Amino acid sequence: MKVIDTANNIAALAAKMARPKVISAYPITPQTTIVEKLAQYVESGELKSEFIRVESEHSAMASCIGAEATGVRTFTATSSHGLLLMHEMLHWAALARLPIVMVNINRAIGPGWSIWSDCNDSVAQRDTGWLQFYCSSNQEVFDTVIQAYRVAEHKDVQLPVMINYDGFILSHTSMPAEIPSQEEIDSFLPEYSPEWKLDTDNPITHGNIIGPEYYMEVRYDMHMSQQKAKKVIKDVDREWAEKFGRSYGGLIEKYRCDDADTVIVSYGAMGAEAHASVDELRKRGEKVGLARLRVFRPFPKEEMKEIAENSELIVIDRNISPGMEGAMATEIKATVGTNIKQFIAGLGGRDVTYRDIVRMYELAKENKDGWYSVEVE
Amino acid sequence: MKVIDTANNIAALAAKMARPKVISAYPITPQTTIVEKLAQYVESGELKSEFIRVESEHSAMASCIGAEATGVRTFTATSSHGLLLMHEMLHWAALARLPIVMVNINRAIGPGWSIWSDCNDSVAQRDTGWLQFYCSSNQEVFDTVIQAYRVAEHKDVQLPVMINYDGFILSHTSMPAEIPSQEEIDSFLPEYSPEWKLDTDNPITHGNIIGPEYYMEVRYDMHMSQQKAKKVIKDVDREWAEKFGRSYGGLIEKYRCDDADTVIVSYGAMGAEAHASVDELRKRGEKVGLARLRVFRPFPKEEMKEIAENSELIVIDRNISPGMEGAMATEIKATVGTNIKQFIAGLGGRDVTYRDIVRMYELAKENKDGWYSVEVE
Amino acid sequence: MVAIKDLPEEEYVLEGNAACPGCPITIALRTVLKALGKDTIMTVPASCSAVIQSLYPKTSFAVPTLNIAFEAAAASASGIEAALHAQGKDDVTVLAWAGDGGSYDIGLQALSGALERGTNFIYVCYNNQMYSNTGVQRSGATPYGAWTTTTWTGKKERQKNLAEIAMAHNIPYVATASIAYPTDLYRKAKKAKEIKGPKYMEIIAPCPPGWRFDMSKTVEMAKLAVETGAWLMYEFENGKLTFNGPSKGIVEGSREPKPVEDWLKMQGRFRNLTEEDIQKIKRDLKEGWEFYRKKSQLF
Amino acid sequence: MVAIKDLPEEEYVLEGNAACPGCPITIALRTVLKALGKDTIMTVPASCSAVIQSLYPKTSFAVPTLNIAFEAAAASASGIEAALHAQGKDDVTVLAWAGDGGSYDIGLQALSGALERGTNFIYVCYNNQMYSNTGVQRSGATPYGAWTTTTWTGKKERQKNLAEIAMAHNIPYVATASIAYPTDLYRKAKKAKEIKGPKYMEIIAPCPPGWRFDMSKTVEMAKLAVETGAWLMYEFENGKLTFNGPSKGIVEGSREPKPVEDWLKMQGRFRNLTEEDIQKIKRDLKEGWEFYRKKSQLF
Amino acid sequence: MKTTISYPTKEAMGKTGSWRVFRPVLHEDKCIKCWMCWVFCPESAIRKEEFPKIDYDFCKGCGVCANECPVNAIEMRREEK
Amino acid sequence: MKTTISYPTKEAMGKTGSWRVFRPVLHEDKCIKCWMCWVFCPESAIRKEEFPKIDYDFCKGCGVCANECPVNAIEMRREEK
Amino acid sequence: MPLTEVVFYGRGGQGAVTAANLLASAALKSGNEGVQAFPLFGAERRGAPVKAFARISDTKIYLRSQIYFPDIVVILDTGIMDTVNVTSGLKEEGTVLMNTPRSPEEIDMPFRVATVDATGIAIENKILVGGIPVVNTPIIGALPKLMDNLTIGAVREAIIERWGKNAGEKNADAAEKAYEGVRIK
Amino acid sequence: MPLTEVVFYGRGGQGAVTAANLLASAALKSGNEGVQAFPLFGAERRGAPVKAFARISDTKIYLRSQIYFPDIVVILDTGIMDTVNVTSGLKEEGTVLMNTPRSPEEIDMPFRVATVDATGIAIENKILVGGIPVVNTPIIGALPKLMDNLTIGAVREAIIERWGKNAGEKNADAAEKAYEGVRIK
Ligand SMILES: Cc1ncc(C[n+]2csc(CCOP(=O)(O)OP(=O)(O)O)c2C)c(N)n1
Ligand SMILES: Cc1ncc(C[n+]2csc(CCOP(=O)(O)OP(=O)(O)O)c2C)c(N)n1
Ligand code: SF4
Ligand code: SF4
Ligand code: SF4
Ligand code: SF4
Ligand code: SF4
Ligand code: SF4
Ligand SMILES: [Mg+2]
Ligand SMILES: [Mg+2]
Repeated sequence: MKVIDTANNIAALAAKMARPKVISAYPITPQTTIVEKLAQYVESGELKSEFIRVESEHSAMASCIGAEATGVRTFTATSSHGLLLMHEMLHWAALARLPIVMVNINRAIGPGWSIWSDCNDSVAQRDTGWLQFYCSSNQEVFDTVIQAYRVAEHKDVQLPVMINYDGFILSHTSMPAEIPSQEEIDSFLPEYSPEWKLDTDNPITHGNIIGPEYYMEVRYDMHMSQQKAKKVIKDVDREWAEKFGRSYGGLIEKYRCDDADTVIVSYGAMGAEAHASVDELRKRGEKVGLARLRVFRPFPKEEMKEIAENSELIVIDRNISPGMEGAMATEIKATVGTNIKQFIAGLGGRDVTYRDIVRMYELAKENKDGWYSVEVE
Repeated sequence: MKVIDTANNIAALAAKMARPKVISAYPITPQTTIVEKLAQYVESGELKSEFIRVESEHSAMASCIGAEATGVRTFTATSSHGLLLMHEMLHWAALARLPIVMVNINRAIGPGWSIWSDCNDSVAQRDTGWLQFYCSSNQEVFDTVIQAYRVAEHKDVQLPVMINYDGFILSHTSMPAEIPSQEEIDSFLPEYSPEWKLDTDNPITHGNIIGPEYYMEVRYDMHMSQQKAKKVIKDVDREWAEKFGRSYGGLIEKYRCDDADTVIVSYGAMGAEAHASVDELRKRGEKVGLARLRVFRPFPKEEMKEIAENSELIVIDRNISPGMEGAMATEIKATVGTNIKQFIAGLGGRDVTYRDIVRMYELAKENKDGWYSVEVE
Repeated sequence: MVAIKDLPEEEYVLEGNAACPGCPITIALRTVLKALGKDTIMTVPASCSAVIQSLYPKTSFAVPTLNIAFEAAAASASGIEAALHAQGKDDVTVLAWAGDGGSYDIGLQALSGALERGTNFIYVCYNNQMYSNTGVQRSGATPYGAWTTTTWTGKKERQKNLAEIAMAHNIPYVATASIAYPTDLYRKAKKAKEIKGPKYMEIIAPCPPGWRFDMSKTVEMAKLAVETGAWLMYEFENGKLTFNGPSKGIVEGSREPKPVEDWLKMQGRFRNLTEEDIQKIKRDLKEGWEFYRKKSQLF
Repeated sequence: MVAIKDLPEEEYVLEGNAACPGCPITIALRTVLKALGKDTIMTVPASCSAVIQSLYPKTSFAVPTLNIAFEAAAASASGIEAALHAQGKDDVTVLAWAGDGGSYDIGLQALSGALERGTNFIYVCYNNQMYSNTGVQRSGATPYGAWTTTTWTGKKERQKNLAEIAMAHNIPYVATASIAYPTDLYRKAKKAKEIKGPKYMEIIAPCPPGWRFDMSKTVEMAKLAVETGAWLMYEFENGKLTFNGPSKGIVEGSREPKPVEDWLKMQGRFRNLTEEDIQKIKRDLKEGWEFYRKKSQLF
Repeated sequence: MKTTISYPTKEAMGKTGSWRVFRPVLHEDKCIKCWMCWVFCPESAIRKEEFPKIDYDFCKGCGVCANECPVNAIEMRREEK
Repeated sequence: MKTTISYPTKEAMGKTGSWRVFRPVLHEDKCIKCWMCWVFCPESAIRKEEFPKIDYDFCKGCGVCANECPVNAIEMRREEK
Repeated sequence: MPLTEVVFYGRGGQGAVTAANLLASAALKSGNEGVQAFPLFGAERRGAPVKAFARISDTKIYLRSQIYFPDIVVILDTGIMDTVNVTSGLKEEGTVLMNTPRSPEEIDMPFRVATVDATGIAIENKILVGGIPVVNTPIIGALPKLMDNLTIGAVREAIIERWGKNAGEKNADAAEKAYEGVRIK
Repeated sequence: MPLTEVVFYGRGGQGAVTAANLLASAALKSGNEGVQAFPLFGAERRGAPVKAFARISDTKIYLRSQIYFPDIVVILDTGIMDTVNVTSGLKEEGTVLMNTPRSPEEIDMPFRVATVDATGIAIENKILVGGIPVVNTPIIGALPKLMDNLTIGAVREAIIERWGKNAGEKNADAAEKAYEGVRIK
């Protein structure tokens, strides 16, 4: 079925179709419409699920942890300050190996209050152990929410997943999306069968004190599961493509990269917008491609290396690690070497048009990079 | 005056001598003794300061923000989960450009509960805009707390500073430290004169909504101030050396690097322990040096590059960004290229001896690296 | 009690701000700041009150104002107060100005902590009974039966009683007020200013878009809330509870309150109440008056 | 009331755990779990109760237990309850077991939220009146005058009254108890198990190293707290307040409480109280009894 | 050093009078100067002069003043644009 | 998949009886079987057999049982090691 | 027309965002593969100026940025023209559609101008909220006359889908009336 | 002796950590530039085994790791030897100092063994907490006899610095008694 709706409404629809047993979320602009929609699904009986009306995001994540640990699938959504307030519980969920799925609407951090898009919120969670996806269309939002459960709950992964997309730019923009039937979703995403749970027939204790003799192995296992998730994500993407005819290239979606001598690397809404820039530049005869980072955790080292083998990279970040640089640029350089061009653009909702991206390409060719429209230009 | 005491007691003493007007902190192992000591200083009248007994770390940072914004010097200390709970307020303090000084005792993150050292707590705050120091002796803890105020409050910086050191390994270890007189400290660290404050004679509003037209410039200014902080840190270190005879090399402390063909890069307690490893290896005729990363934010790119010019690097991290690698290793590679060896060691308080570091060196020479004692060996 | 015409003319909420037409917050804040005056430092968490200020680099508030994270108003106030005290500026009033979401829910802990540790400040919760800034979601203060975008079929729980919780903290002053009684509100804010220690005030603030009524009825709605006994105005001073205005008679049983239906039916959010719901609301209200009648007799 | 000898023999707190000798927590938890039985899921925030469990990969608790962040006990309980409900397992009791720090201070907000939204669980705060796990720092529950490592000269504020705050939430059941009265505690836990909705219980738990008394006196200290009226045992059921054991007589005025000095002087933490402090404590206690006498008569 | 410091400004959101759909018009003859309109105006758009003086540059036209005027001295008229 | 799942175990901290400085010794002749010692033992180290049976492998020697015994049937003796 | 970009100007409460959404929905039903609608976000206040965008294309749309050079500008409330330059960026060959009883000839603009009395139609058809006429459905009805890639049938469908049978029909009728009544210079 | 490494074994409440700290402090006063003392951390429970470490060197100490191969092992409570292998890692030429009334000859260990009746001395000198003898100060008094880089005068000083005049003198006297009474095999 083809629908046209905002990414938020489509995320809510996807969440509904994934049949979580417990939903717990707290409102924050620009995520609110997801929560509202899900509340409506539950109250109308369309979705059989417990909806916990928590008093903060910290409690939203804590209650997801409690519920998931009791053996059921859960869902939550947040943004920006809400995500930051969850920070401790994000670490907790990941180390507890609970495959919670969360949508985060990227929004800049205050003060001053900004409700507009940038990715500092989620990028600042890169060390928490969560898998991170970045979407660039409403269709992808739908597909990724469903896929995320398959990935998170996979026995080789068992880690929570955060699905990110740009506030307003996607969250409040209506676009068409093809929605499979509930039966199709059910057959793609079977019922959740947890690896561990609180169960009165098997009275385990989770999370008590762990000494230096054991701790490091637990962390190592978590890291290795992130590494294994790469294959799982690719497999799930492939299976999705087989069933529904849509693939996002697994970890990185490539566009006109095959013969490209320069590849623009970006993500989220900018990763979509750049299509138009590539087309424009190709028209001018430039051999440019686009690599859209769909997955930031686990970081796709191997794929990035492959791309860098034949092309120069221009990385466009919508975040800044103050005192360092854009986080994607850092991690890409740590993977493929320091010889790339890197831009920071679009912070706090500053609009980035395909013309801007074309301009960044031109600047890069003039051997310039940096903060676009602030420092350069 | 020479004293012998734990790093925590020495940090408390340094904080006292910096004369903060407001202290607000919440207890958490292994930070507690700092808070206790400061409470005692205040109650005994030795320190004229307001001590706010908050109900959480979130409120500790929020009240420091309130106090600092009202124009006074503040101090706080925390660790691990306390630091994580502050996460949102860390971003806030930095964007509000408040030169708060905080001590963080590095402790692993749960679940399971671990009270032992690793640096995942502070490393996960690398994107918040705080300056980050890592200390490796009690003397350095004292010196850095005082210096931190000078750096944070410098008009080119105006950013909060986090001073990190290993839980128990330093926090509860007694070591000697030379303590200057209060007069000497006062002359080094003059009274705080804020760049902005809440003042009924000048009724500004701080932090209201900021649109896409302005936000990015505010972020840029913050990033540039981090960059400028590099010089300020080096200047302050130099001035300290002139006055008190102790220098930590500014951003990076080097040991036997001059003729080294291999340099071990580490930080914190491991950065001290590695001295013994270098001596041991030198005895064997290996040309090894040590670069101890004293400052992680701003990231010392230029200094790191210089070191890498003449030497191969072996980076030993006490943290893991799951799905990626050790954070210091990432950032170093993003700076000097991918051709380094990188180890992860000591998570969750696993002891790292100078023999272990020697062994890592040997492994690196066999072209191996990874999770020390988990994956390799 | 000061007469309306004698209220100070100083305005600390400036014209040309970002409030919706008919906003109750600006009405409340204008009056409170008239009482507290220029030597006030305000801290404001995320809420409509943060939006009303307008956009950087301009502000519509004319007293020094710190915006702070949603859950941190009271904690930041403790910091401001400590800093003022450390500087010997004990004549400045610290005002935390927060919505019900920031007070009943996400900011409750910071509030309770500040009350317990004795911060010398005034905490005002303007209560519009929902998260209005994010588009009308349920809060702990949302009354039973009210539609919000997270309670489509009406809230199933009764509201929390935050003033009662504040009183349980044994602080020197707790007061409730209504924007429809500005001289009462003014008097209470003035009194709070004079008392040392933590003061908690709560003001009912009907929000036209959130409650779904015509924007010209804001004050009328706040008045009806009191006249129907849906909102009680009182003061709790050092353990002594006194009711003000119409609430006095309602609680004492000497005044017949207007039927609460008058109030409910004017609001779109209560459109789907059943007769049963209305009866339940009436019972709950009666129970509340009875509770306070007893309580005020004793303490 | 069940006799001591008839209490179930099942033990859910196993031998060889990490509690200090003479720990009040294990005494309390043993009794509560005897009442709740095997079909209980427990959530425990950071506290001595987390340490007592001993180290991974072993545990000394024999009911399923989720350890959770310091401030998150009640929120995680809401999640556990929702998951159980979604699975149709409505016969499992959800127990949040938290210290006073995790309840009065950092966990208060989550607790209040769970009470307001009607989570069907039992929240037990064992109150040792300080952060004992981190080495005796002040909490909101620390009484006036007590030494802790953050109140060297004695705490300057009175303790928060969390049970009173819980009652202000209008929940079906609030009870206070003492480890020295195990059958009373058992009965209350049993009753809480049968009631649907949020239940709040608080147990006084004297801690030898924290309060500075000999480890053999744990129970004696908990008994004296009741006999001197420093701790009151009561139940609040659907708005009705009843006092139990010696507290009944003390509140009603029919029983002369033991002098509170008897209790204070046994504790090292009160060593530095002045005569004035003691008089203040006595006045405050009297005031409290008086308050509750009136309250229990009316409600 | 840049942080979000804002300065008190009238018309921070511009002349909000342009938002108005209905315009309050005072009938001085009816006015008893009770100043209810002044105290309740959410916009601080009424000034205490001899009579209440509505500042149309900022009045958003909510109608609270008209609704609260005890003698109906304020009339709400549809704004003509 | 590794996370910190622990299993209920007696002697999770080992035989905590070794912590003991004083040893509770029961005088059966005095015991009236009120089971106070049993209900109050913080260590679950007293079992309800014919008489209270102290498990010295785990008893930490706190002395609560002796203190609470209404007839002083339990004596605390200094542990000899 | 591979890509048509439309900007809507209105006031908070008038439904400019809904208008953009309706257009996108109708365009999808008219067979366009790429459609998109979104607001320029800020806190929407009743009466304050608002802006919304729509894109229509026969191929998938990758653009996510705002529209700076629209093909069509739709003005729901001419009052905002006092403070906002509504034709800023409008392409030379672009169109302005205005809600006004005036004729396009009366409007002095160097663009193709179309007018429709959407307010009048709303009042006539009794589509009012809180006594205030809702102009978004009528004005959308005028658009198929100005665009090749949009049919009035699809507009009807989109409206009825959104508001359901009863309210939908009423609104759709208003749209149709506008379709008939729009005047183009 | 460039670096002396000492491990203390005791029980929670006996003050093993304090003993390590005292040693470090006294060593500093004895003219050593590098000194260090720290516990093996866990939650310390009264009666449960505890371990603490001290390092003494004539140059600055950079080591931050635990001590695995001590030069000296100090046993405050012989009871723990049932469950803990106290001489694990002790260097061949290492020393064991034990709190016991027994003579070193009675102790069968392939190391240099020294004994002192610290408990007896504590009782004798009335250094008791809650009726339990505190053995850390007396046992530290024995150490100067076993180490070149430590003087009994410095031990006295360190003790008095820590506990102040009154309690300090009492404890220092106990240390001195141990200094005199220690027996070495
Ligand atoms: C941590 C966090 N969570 C959520 C939000 C989003 N948020 C901002 S204001 C608000 C609601 C405020 O409600 P209330 O306190 O009642 O004030 P009102 O908007 O009604 O004035 C919410 C949910 C936020 N800013 N920060
Ligand atoms: C966010 C956070 N802050 C601080 C701590 C440290 N901490 C752990 S337990 C504890 C005190 C617990 O006190 P209480 O709840 O009274 O339990 P008790 O230790 O007395 O049993 C503290 C401060 C923590 N684990 N997490
Ligand atoms: S939504 Fe309500 S409370 Fe918020 S600004 Fe508008 S009228 Fe005021
Ligand atoms: S410190 Fe007190 S409460 Fe904590 S385990 Fe020891 S005795 Fe129990
Ligand atoms: S409310 Fe009416 S009568 Fe009173 S001053 Fe205003 S216009 Fe005049
Ligand atoms: S209509 Fe509203 S804004 Fe205008 S003057 Fe009257 S009360 Fe003020
Ligand atoms: S001494 Fe303590 S631990 Fe031992 S049996 Fe008696 S009560 Fe139990
Ligand atoms: S408490 Fe004393 S009398 Fe009672 S059972 Fe135990 S030993 Fe026997
Ligand atoms: Mg509100
Ligand atoms: Mg406690």
